[in-house]
Amino acid sequence: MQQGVDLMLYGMGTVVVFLAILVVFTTLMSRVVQRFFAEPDVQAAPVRMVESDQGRVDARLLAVIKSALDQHRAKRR
Amino acid sequence: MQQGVDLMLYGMGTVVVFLAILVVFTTLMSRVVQRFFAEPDVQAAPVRMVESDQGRVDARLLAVIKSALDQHRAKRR
Amino acid sequence: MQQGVDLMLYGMGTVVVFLAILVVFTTLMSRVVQRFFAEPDVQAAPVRMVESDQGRVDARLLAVIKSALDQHRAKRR
Amino acid sequence: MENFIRLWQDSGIYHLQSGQFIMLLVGFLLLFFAIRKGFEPLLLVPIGFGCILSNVPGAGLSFTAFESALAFGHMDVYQALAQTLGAAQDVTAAELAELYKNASTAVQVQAHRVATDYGFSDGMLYVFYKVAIASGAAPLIIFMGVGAMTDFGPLLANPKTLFLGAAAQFGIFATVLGAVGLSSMGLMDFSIADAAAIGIIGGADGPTAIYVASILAPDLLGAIAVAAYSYMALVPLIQPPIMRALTTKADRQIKMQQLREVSKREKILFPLVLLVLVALFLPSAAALLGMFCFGNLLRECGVVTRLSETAQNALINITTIFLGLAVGSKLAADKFLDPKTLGILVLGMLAFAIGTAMGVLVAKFMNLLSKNKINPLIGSAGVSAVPMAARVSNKVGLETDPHNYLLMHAMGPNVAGVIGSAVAAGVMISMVSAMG
Amino acid sequence: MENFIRLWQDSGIYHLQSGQFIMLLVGFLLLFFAIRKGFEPLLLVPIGFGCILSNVPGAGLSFTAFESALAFGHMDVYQALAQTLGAAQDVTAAELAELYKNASTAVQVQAHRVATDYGFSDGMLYVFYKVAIASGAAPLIIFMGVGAMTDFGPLLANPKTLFLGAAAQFGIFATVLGAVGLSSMGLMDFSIADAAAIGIIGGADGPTAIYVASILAPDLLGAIAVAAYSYMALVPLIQPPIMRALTTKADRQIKMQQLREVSKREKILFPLVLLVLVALFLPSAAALLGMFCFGNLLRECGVVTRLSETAQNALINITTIFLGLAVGSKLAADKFLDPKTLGILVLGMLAFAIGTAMGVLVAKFMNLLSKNKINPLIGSAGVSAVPMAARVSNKVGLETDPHNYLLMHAMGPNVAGVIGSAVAAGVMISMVSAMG
Amino acid sequence: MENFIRLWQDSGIYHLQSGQFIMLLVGFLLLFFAIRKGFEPLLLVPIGFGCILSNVPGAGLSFTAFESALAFGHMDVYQALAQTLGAAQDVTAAELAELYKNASTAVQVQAHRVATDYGFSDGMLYVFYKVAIASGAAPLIIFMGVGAMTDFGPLLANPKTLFLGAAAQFGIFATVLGAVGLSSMGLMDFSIADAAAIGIIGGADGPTAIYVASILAPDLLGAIAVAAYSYMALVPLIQPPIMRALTTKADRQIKMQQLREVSKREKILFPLVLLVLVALFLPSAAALLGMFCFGNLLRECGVVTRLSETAQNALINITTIFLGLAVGSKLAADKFLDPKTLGILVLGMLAFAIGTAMGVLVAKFMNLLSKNKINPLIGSAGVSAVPMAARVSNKVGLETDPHNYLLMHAMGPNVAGVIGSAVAAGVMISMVSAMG
Ligand code: NA
Ligand code: NA
Ligand code: NA
Repeated sequence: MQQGVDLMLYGMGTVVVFLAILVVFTTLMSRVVQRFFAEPDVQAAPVRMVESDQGRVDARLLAVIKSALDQHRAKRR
Repeated sequence: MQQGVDLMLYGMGTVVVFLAILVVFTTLMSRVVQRFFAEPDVQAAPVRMVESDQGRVDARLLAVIKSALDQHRAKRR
Repeated sequence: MQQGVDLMLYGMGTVVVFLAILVVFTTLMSRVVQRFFAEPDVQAAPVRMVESDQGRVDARLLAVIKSALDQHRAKRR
Repeated sequence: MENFIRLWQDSGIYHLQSGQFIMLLVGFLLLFFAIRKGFEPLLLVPIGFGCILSNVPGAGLSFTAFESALAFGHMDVYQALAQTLGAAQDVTAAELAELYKNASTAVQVQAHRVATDYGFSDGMLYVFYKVAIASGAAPLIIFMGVGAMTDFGPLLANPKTLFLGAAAQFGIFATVLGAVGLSSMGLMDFSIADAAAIGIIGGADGPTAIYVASILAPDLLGAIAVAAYSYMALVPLIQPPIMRALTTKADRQIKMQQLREVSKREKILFPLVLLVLVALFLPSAAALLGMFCFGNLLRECGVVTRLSETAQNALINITTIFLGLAVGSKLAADKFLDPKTLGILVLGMLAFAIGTAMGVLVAKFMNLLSKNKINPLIGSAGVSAVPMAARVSNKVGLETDPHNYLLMHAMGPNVAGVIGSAVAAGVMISMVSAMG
Repeated sequence: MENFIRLWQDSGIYHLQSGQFIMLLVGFLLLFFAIRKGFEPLLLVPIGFGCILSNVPGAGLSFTAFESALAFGHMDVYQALAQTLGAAQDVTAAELAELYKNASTAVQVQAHRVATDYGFSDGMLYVFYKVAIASGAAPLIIFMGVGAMTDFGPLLANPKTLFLGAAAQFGIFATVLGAVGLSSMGLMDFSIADAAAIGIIGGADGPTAIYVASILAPDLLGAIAVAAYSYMALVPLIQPPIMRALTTKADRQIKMQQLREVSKREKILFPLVLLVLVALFLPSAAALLGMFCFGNLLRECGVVTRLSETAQNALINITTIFLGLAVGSKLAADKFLDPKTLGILVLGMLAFAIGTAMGVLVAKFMNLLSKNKINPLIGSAGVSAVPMAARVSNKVGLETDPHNYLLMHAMGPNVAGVIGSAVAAGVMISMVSAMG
Repeated sequence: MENFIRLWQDSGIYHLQSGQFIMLLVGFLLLFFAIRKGFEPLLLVPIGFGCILSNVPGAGLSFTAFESALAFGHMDVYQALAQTLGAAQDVTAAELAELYKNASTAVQVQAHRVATDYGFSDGMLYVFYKVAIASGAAPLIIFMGVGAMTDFGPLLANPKTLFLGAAAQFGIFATVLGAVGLSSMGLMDFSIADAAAIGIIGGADGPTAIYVASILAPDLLGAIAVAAYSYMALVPLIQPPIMRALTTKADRQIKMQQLREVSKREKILFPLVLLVLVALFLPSAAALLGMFCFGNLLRECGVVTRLSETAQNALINITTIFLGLAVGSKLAADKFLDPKTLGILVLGMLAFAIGTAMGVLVAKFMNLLSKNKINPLIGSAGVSAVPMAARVSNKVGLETDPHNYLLMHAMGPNVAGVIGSAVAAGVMISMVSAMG
């Protein structure tokens, strides 16, 4: 019984403490990234956003069909 | 030699008897399903039949191309 | 030290000799194939060449889309 | 004629015992729930089928070579085994099994070889169990795949929700205490290791439960895995009443701030931060959480798409097939049809309920301290059971306010719960091993 | 200079024996048939390549560490092995091999370790063999994949065709009798286990044949697998003359009723019905048919699509690659170039022919009893060889009546034949083990 | 309180040693280069992550059960191991490790079982290492996949470029000599086996390097694999200065004849021709080149598309994941933080440089003898590092003449280099084993 109580106290304690530390470090990491390493992501973002841009779907559709064709050819080889 | 004859008689016998039992139980199962549990499948069937319906190919073609595009985007991520 | 020299001499020697033999046999094989077993490939070639022919892309596109649809249906099964 | 008798004696009906018959029914029941009711079918179809296969009378598919020798062997192999295990010549199967269990690894290997010499071999399901589960590999590989499927974005946007993932693990430890309590009252006979393995059902995470059970209580693995997956499927029935009982209408109407967008770099760094903390503070969870972080890094780093896709598809699917069948091999009648199983089922349900309640209550408590209010309905998602529990939070939320979508908010505690139960698993393995 | 001599002595030509040379040719012949003629290329390309690799002189890729020590070792390792195996110090390799074969598992393991201590290790192909075939895993996994690819619809629409699948297995048992007969006449030297493994070639099902051979006659596995896959590829040549000879034009013109549509539920329940019957009556076939039913259930149950697709693709392909190479490892010259192989090839052909004939004849016989006439051409599909034999039925049917499509009708007996030969495999493994 | 102490003693910080701390940094550095700089991420992400996991203090993920017993065991297990290994009762861990290393396989197995009896088990990464690398399987399977991805067309169109693939292997052997030289000068302590394994870094082919190192110098495997993949990623930095230094502008402007089209049949026959030559002249390379040819035949034969695709995708990806993690298990501090590692890094760089130079020089030399001029820039591609080195040739060529595309021409020596280093691997394994 004592073992069960021990397991509960120290076990639950570890879980809470560990996740608390994780909250701290995660928050810290996010702040550091947002403050000091944010730019390239901002630059990268638009490029990635374009992928969902309707305006370029035609070009992308072509690319998709081309890749499908390539794959198909590769399979027929 | 005796062993070979044994193997043939009892072996072939088992195969025939086992498959005969299987015929009986399969037939029984089919009847039970068709008689007592048939309806939901009837409802489900038309939905599935539509898949081979030429009339809806256009909608499906769109879906296929959409899924191809999605996949492609996912890969570009 | 002697072992190192041995390894270098005999090792490098083997690599060169082996690849030289491979050059000879590969060249020989290519010649034999080109001279004596060339026709079916010649016949096959145009068929394959057509694959990169722009003129037939439409037909092939249809085939690709058809196969995509088939696959899609198979998955929905 | 002799051959007919042999065929008959080889037939399943001749060997069928009532226990196996019941287990065959259990197997079909699992298949029914999985296929007809959609209960975690990816696992319960293989587990149910494995259950049936391992209870085919006379086939011994889940037996080791040694167990097969005991079950189907004659006088000669018994005598040889008796000599190996140092028993009298008129030993019974039960005595041999007992001696084997207490023998050193070296003697067990010898006994296995004797059985092999007499033509017995490991059954198919036992081979799957040995390779997939006893080695620890399958749950870890599946955990890697889960990592590769997990998006930590919602968690990173609101790290506080990690506390909800911690709170819900209280179900685990309360259940451990319950199991130990039942034993100390003489109602059950669970060791501390058994209790820990049962508690982990409350972690609501299949691979974690199987991993812990395979280390701490292999004999209970079948029942624990079945309970874990069944209750995960039953989350939409178990959780809502508890959630409604512990919250007011005002609680349930709380609208949460929209989550900020999380940058790619944060997503790449998160599994590494977690990994470092595990390395420094919790090495006993390094295998589980390490593979989880590895899978997540494969997903987020963006340069190994082919590995990430394989981890999410071919690899996890292959592993799931064998893991499921292997779990089934632990559903042999003599292991499952035991009062302990009933205890496991009851305690497992309790663990889910307590975890759910604690998640909701801690969310309410956090609202007392912070001005960024949390809708306490997302607290229940902290048990994990990804993504079912998050969907339940969303659904219960919509009942009160049809415009209050909680799904993304609930994904934070939901994935936090996966981390939480893996941490709990590490602590328990470490502490129980030391207690042993 | 010494090094040159060593390089030369290490070269393949120095070691090349006539047997290996012939086997290299056999390997290339298999590749030629597979690639150029399209003979079951999925299996025969890996098998043929494995055959070549295992006969690379001086490489010992299919040797165990012990066999490598015998083949390439010097005095020192011979003496150490002699001590382990209890032989005189001037023992020959052949004597050591014989002693090893008759030694207990424990002593064999010791001998293996001695070889390891002297720097010898298991060859690559032997490792593949041990993992894929000796464990029984690969044929079972492939059988699961086959199950996941099999549509029992045509069989369920016309369950009577199961009898055709039973009838065609007569080829198996007739061949067993033939093999035993040849031995009792002193023409060959097949044990009853060998005979059973050879007979299973007539089952026209690759994984079943490999599974049975790996249990009953591992030494003959190479020849049996090659015969099974070759004859499956030759079905379009072997069957039509027999089918034409045993049917009248009127027989071949019989039009069969269109098959009814089979509901999803029947398809889900069929593998379970089969599983129950196997569990009750035929536990010795539980591994093979269990995995087959499991694969089919994954396919039909509709809730585990990702597992079903993996079983049909990544998993079966990976397994096929290693199974093929591993079969090749049993095509070493000393095992394949034996009069027995000739016997196996002749008997295997006979098994196919008898199975075909019996399928056709029983179909005609069933027409005497029933008013729903069966076109006897579909009887030949009962040998299995899915889907080749069904296509042959269709083609021969179209010769007589260009509007009589038998393909779907022939798929019934075709898949029934898979069940039939798995049942036969189970019976034979069970009976032969008891006879042993 | 006792439990707090235990938790603290179980924590990673308590166990952290400076060596492990450095290795954790090395792991993160590898991840940084792989993810941020794109250095061979498919391998270096898993290797880097494996490095971190294997250096988690107190977790012992890369330990065998025996090593775990030494690291974490108490008096009782030490005494039991001392008895097994024949040592005094007051033996130290280091002495036990030394005794174990020199013991026979049989005694090592016994010691392993003793550790198991005391509750220790093999760490996860060690299991991956044993299954993936120690068995030899993973590098061979990856080599098969590489074969299935390789197009020999450019090589077949211009077989002379095989000589460039041979020439560039001089880097391997020069490095072997260098390593032996350093040792004979007393600066390093490399055995001849170590030297050979280090030299193979110059082969610029990951699976070949890992395969050779796993056989000849398992302790150096981690450093060798890291060096091989890092330098392969650094090819665009290492090669161009050497290429420019050794060629005149006129050399670099040479335009090569357009490559003829190669027929399907030649492509099918090439792996078979190579296989025959390996079988006859170089059986020690049969495993590596055999699997490579097998993969290429799957690709080219056109009748087993599904196997070829699986070899190029699911199978190679799965294997890569485990190979990478397993390599990481050899990056434990005590093995990697050794002066030898520095020697390996320096010598490996040298090997790349010498190989590059030799490829360029031999290309120039061939131009003296033949009238079909070769642009010497493609000589550097002979080191392999497919396809990076070929791209470098192309890029440096375009610097001088923006219309001179060398990519396809450079693919010939590029794939020739793969064959060349596999041949070198075979020779060295064979010769070093005999020298041993
Ligand atoms: Na959890
Ligand atoms: Na059959
Ligand atoms: Na190379």
